[in-house]
Amino acid sequence: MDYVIEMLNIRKEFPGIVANDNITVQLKKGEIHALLGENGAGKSTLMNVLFGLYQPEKGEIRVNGQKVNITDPNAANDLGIGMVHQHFMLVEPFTVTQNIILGNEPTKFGGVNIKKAEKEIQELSDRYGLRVDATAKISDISVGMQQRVEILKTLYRGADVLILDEPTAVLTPQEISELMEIMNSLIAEGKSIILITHKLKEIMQACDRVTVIRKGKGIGTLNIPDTTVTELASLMVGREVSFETKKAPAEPKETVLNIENLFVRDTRKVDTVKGLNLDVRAGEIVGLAGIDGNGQTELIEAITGLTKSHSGSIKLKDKNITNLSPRKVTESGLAHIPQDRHKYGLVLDFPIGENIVLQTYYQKPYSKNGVLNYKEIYEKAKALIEEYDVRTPDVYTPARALSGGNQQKAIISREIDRSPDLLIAAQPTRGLDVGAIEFIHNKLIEERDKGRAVLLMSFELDEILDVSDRIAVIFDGEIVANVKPEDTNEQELGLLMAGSNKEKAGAE
Amino acid sequence: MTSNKAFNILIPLISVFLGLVAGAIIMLIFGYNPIHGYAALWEGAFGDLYVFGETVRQVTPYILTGLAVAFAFRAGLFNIGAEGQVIIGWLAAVWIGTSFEAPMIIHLPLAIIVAALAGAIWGFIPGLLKARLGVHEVIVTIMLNYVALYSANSIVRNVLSDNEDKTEKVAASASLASEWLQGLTYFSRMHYGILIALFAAVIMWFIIERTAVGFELRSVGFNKHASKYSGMNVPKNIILAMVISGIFAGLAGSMEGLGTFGNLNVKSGFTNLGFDGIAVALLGANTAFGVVLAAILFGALKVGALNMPTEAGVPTELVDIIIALIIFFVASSYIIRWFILRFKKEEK
Amino acid sequence: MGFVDLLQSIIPPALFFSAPLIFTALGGVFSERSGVVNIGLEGLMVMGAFVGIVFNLAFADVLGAWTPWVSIIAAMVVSAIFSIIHAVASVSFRADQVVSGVAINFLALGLGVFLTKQWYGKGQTDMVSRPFYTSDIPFLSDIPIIGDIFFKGIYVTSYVAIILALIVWIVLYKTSFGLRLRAVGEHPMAADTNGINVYKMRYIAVILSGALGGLGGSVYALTIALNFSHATIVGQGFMALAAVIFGKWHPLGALGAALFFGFAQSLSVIGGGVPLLADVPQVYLLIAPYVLTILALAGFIGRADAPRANGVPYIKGNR
Amino acid sequence: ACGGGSDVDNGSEGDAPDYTAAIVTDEGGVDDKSFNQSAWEGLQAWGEEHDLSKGEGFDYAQSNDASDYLPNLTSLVRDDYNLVFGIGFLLEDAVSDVAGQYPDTNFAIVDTVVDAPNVASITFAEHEGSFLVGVAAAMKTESDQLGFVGGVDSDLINKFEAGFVAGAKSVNPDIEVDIQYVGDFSSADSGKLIATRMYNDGADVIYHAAGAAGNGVFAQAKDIKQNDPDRQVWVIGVDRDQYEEGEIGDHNVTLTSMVKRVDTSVQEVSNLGVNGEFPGGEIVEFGLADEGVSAAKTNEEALTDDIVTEIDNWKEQIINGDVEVPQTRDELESFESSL
Ligand SMILES: Nc1ncnc2c1ncn2[C@@H]1O[C@H](COP(=O)(O)OP(=O)(O)OP(=O)(O)O)[C@@H](O)[C@H]1O
Ligand SMILES: Nc1ncnc2c1ncn2[C@@H]1O[C@H](COP(=O)(O)OP(=O)(O)OP(=O)(O)O)[C@@H](O)[C@H]1O
Ligand SMILES: [Mg+2]
Ligand SMILES: [Mg+2]
Repeated sequence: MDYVIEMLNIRKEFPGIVANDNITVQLKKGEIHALLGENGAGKSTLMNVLFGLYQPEKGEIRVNGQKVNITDPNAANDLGIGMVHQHFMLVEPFTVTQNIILGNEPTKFGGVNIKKAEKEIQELSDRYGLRVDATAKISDISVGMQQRVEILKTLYRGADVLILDEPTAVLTPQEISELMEIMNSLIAEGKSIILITHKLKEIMQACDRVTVIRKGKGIGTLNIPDTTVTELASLMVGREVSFETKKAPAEPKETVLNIENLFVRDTRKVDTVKGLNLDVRAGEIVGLAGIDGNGQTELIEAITGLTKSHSGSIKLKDKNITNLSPRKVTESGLAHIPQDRHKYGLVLDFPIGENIVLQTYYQKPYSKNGVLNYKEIYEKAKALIEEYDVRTPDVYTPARALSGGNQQKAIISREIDRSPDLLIAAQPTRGLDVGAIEFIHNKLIEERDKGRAVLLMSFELDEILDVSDRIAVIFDGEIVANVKPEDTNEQELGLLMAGSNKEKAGAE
Repeated sequence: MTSNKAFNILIPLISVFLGLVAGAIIMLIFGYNPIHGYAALWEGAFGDLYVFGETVRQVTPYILTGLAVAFAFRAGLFNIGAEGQVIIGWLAAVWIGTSFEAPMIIHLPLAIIVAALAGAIWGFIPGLLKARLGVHEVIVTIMLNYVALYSANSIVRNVLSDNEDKTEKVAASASLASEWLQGLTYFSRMHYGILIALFAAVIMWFIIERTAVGFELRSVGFNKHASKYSGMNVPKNIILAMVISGIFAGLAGSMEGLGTFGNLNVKSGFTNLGFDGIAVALLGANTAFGVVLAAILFGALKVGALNMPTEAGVPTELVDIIIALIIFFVASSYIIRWFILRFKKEEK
Repeated sequence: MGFVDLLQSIIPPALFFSAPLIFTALGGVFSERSGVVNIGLEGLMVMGAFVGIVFNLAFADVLGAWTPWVSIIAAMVVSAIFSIIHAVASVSFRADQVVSGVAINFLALGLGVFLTKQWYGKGQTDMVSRPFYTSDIPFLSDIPIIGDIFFKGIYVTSYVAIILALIVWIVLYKTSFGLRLRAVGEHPMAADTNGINVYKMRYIAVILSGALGGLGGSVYALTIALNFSHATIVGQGFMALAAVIFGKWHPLGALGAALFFGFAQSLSVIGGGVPLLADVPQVYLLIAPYVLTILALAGFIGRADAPRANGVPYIKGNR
Repeated sequence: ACGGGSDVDNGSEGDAPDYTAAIVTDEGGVDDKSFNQSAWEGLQAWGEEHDLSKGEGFDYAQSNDASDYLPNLTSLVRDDYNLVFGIGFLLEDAVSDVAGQYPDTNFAIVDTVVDAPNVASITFAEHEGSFLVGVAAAMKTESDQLGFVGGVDSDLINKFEAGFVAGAKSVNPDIEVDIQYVGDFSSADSGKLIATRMYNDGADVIYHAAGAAGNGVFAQAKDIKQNDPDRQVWVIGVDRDQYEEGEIGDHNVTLTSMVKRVDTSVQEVSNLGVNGEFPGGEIVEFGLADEGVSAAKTNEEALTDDIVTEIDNWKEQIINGDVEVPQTRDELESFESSL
């Protein structure tokens, strides 16, 4: 047999849920093997088992034909298995080198020999074309480089088998193709790769074989040349899926959001939004496309009042809302589905019911003369939960106990229910499964059709292209292009997002 | 699944029980009779009306400092400074109480309010520094404890007295002491302050659980970012929480100044009321009702302990050990919870 | 009094006041750098003081001149063992670390005084017969001025404290142990995936804080208090905690903060006898260290960023 | 030894009286090496004298906190003790309160005055004792510089200060006394610092009236002695004979101590009660004449004959009334100008 890794009939349970139910995956030497499945299908769990973070209840793992017992990540390392996690495992205040050697430090006289490590890492990086600065601090480098650091980390430990858990979710199209190249060079060096993703196109493009997982069960392994995107999709979801979001053409009306010459500084007092202009009109969805870190976060924070801008103006329906407090902005008719639902969207320890009135608790009928009326609050919550199909035992359950998709639905119900003039949705479908994504997209379109202005910020170009009526590309704190989705494609958008427009303009 | 509410009641009860069992074991190890020991403790806390009155007297400031710490905790702040706020409140109450005479209906409320205000100021400082400059409230409140202690001593000595080490007694019109209550309890120092303390507990419950202000404070306590996102003024809430916390602690000080002692001594060390308040708050799960129960428990333990050396030969410090263990068990509630759940499973 | 005389009467006491704070604060740095909040430093000092004194009283006859040294080692060992309670609660039992620390404080004091009463039949021990004594450092003390100020009449333990701060700095920033420890306090899951045993690191860190807290407490007892009672350690542990935060969780920062406290405290006591300060009411001198700390924090030290995972129990497998 | 000097105990020897007595300590136990301990020793001696045992006839209650004074006093009253002592001026308020509440019980307060018909106030002529140790210090000093470390700057401790300075200046008007107060009676660390400064500044004898804070003075003196056995450093103890505290190797830095016989006073007042002569409403002062205060002479090596002679000489004069020892700073001033 020429399998480097075999995971046979793996079963892993969490309290109340079987995350992996009798799954088998076999990895051939020198192949890129995709692991495909919806959110929560059990992909990460399976790989964490392989990496020694979890112990399976049942099943067997073989490495090069030998049965092994992987008790912890060290054991996995020793067996030449390395993993790049879905959420990066990097210590922010540390340097690249410190992160890479952590747990495996070269020493001299009992101290860490950082110079030697830096040199080694730089060499390794150059060898695989990873373009990593070994001395940089993690908090100072881009997400793309952070990912390459993660890859470097596995290589440094001498991994022959690399597990990449959704590596592309945070990358731009250009970065994605770079990653593909890196993967190819790794294969050329004799490594084998397991790639987790739910992006079908990537699989078709880069992989040799694919194993599909649905609801914790292994559905089967296919050779890529023998299959199609449609087949994979229906295997993954268990039903036919339509890839196009159905919507009528937009009928934009009056301008609702008007931003002129806006400048915003981030916490380090660096301008991240630099003279930005943007309009969003009633009845249209404007997609804000851009690579993370080009000012979209600060832009949205400035609109919603979470950050102060230091010049320029923001108008909401002709009312100047520049530098108003979040409360005033909200009251002026703005709703905001925040990017980070755990940090901003919810008070996780509050019951769902109280989360539903997070912005309106002080208003009638939820409170009167400063005294809360719980009856009204929970009645409202019950109504919304019903309407938006939020799956929760009851409205008194803490938000923490809900699944990610249901948490997001609760937030959306709260925001939309206020009938805002402008709805800002930042990465509203991040980490959600196909069903939930469909639901949310339809809601956004529904709101548009009701005549509301919608600003959709997303790093997923598919989403931007599918849902938007107009796309504004943000680069380096400015809107560098306004394009119609039907007139463009991922490739062109990717280039715009990387600043091709601006550079061209500069060159002329 | 056993509900969260049930756990919230069960865990403190189990903790107290385990604490007392551990205390009994310690007594056995050192050759004391635990039954005698605990009988003496009980006698000393509830044995007759006098000690009962004394227990109530001790419970009174405990409720208030417990509320002070709990209130800040609910807003995500750790007020180690209740101690200093108690001292400042005590000083303020005595200052008003000794400086002039006025009809009781004015004098007593005035003294209490000024004490509350003084505590509020002492809470405001760390609140402001935390809210505006991000300075850690723990360190500022620790520092302010010392400032309060030394300043109060100096004021007693140089302003409120002529180089004496205590002030005069407060005027009768500013005193919480009650001849009626004292008569009832054979001259214990039980005073009307217990009513104020219980009322304060009701106020805390009302603010936290029933008002929009409380909603904000709790929200800020759990998640500052989400609170800011949803339009709450986070710095304002931080300051408010520390101020209200300081008010409760300041009131605790007035209980001592206007009730128990009727004056203020130069202190060689802390009163420990504020530090004990941390324990009270934690055992009371930072709820108003829980704080009252925990204060009763700790008050009874502290007063009852005085009877242990004479009646059973057991050093009073045993009670401190028991209190420590109770807090420890409360802290380790996860493991208790785990045991209960396992126990239940096996039953099935 | 000349300026040099002034320094000479302030610096050595400042060093002697600081030493226990330095030791204990370094322990706090270890613990909090690994992600375990340690409000229990006060209790660890109490335990150290208790053990240091009891051991000294019990073995002075046997050990002779070595008594104080062996005593502080005994105190370190016992406090380290005692601190395991905090480790078990906050690392294994996922306890709220603040609550557990508060329990440590109550427990140490309760146990210390309880056992004192058991063993000595009274609330305080006798004075130890073999405390630490000051000494002059050979050669260095002969240097003019500097020698008088820094190397005459100083406890060796003060130098040990300062040197230890340097060692802790090296350990935390130059060794793999330190790298791992800091990683565990910043991002335990990252450390875990790199094969570092988070629980083990945190246990080690808490136990180190116990040992160093015990060292701080016993040095306080054997240089300053000379006996043990309920009033031996009153707030020094909290000052050490303040030094940890003031020093931004950095060993040299903590050293600086502790020296500052020591200096201010010695100035506040000595000040009464210094002509320049003699007319300042004593209360201002007494509160000066605390007010200055607050002003420094508010003014130029500013926001202190704790290790990111400080206070958060690590639950393996939790995303 | 002095207990025997009282003339009241002869009749009651042997038969158990139906009179019982107890003490309430201030913060600090009956083992504090200071006057709680002294008082308890006195009460124990009294118990022995009358064949009583602890818990049956005499007892103590220890206070851990200021709020414990009153409950402790009350519980002893309610246990039917006939006489309850409050040891230390800190108990003044508590004794005054409880005396009003229980007019049928006898109370005594040490070190301060409570004006009530059923309270005996026990005071000591600390200024006189301090005068004698001041004399000793003045005789012993080589630098003509002395130190005085007080606990809390209050009327009571000012008595020590005034007496000490008066005594020293009576021997040699050129002597300087460096005076500093700790601020409390508990901070041994502050006591040590102050002593460090005083010895650095040239003082060679320090008298402390600072309770446990004074332990720091001993610690510093011993430290100096340890490093430099030939150097002249002395401490004068307070309240009890603090000879033990001064031991360092072959030396002893305790020159003398200003001893307050709290034990005798407790014993005597108790016996007055037994005999039905309880001095309620009165101030009972113990002074040099009745050995209520004295200068300890344990350190024979340090306290040379001429010093002892000088001390006894001044003691005579004080008892005779030839010398009136100042009790306050004002009185001290006029005393000095009269020298
Ligand atoms: N530590 C855990 N405790 C409890 N349940 C867990 C845990 N980790 C994962 N699960 C559950 O197991 C199931 C599988 O999760 P897993 O993370 O493996 O999914 P996935 O396929 O990687 O999804 P995604 O695409 O979101 O990464 C989910 O229902 C998840 O909620
Ligand atoms: N901390 C928690 N406490 C209680 N239950 C939890 C907790 N975390 C997760 N769960 C439960 O585990 C289940 C899986 O959660 P998870 O967020 O992984 O869902 P998911 O499969 O990703 O779903 P979605 O697609 O909606 O995000 C949820 O149904 C939730 O009830
Ligand atoms: Mg996953
Ligand atoms: Mg999910």
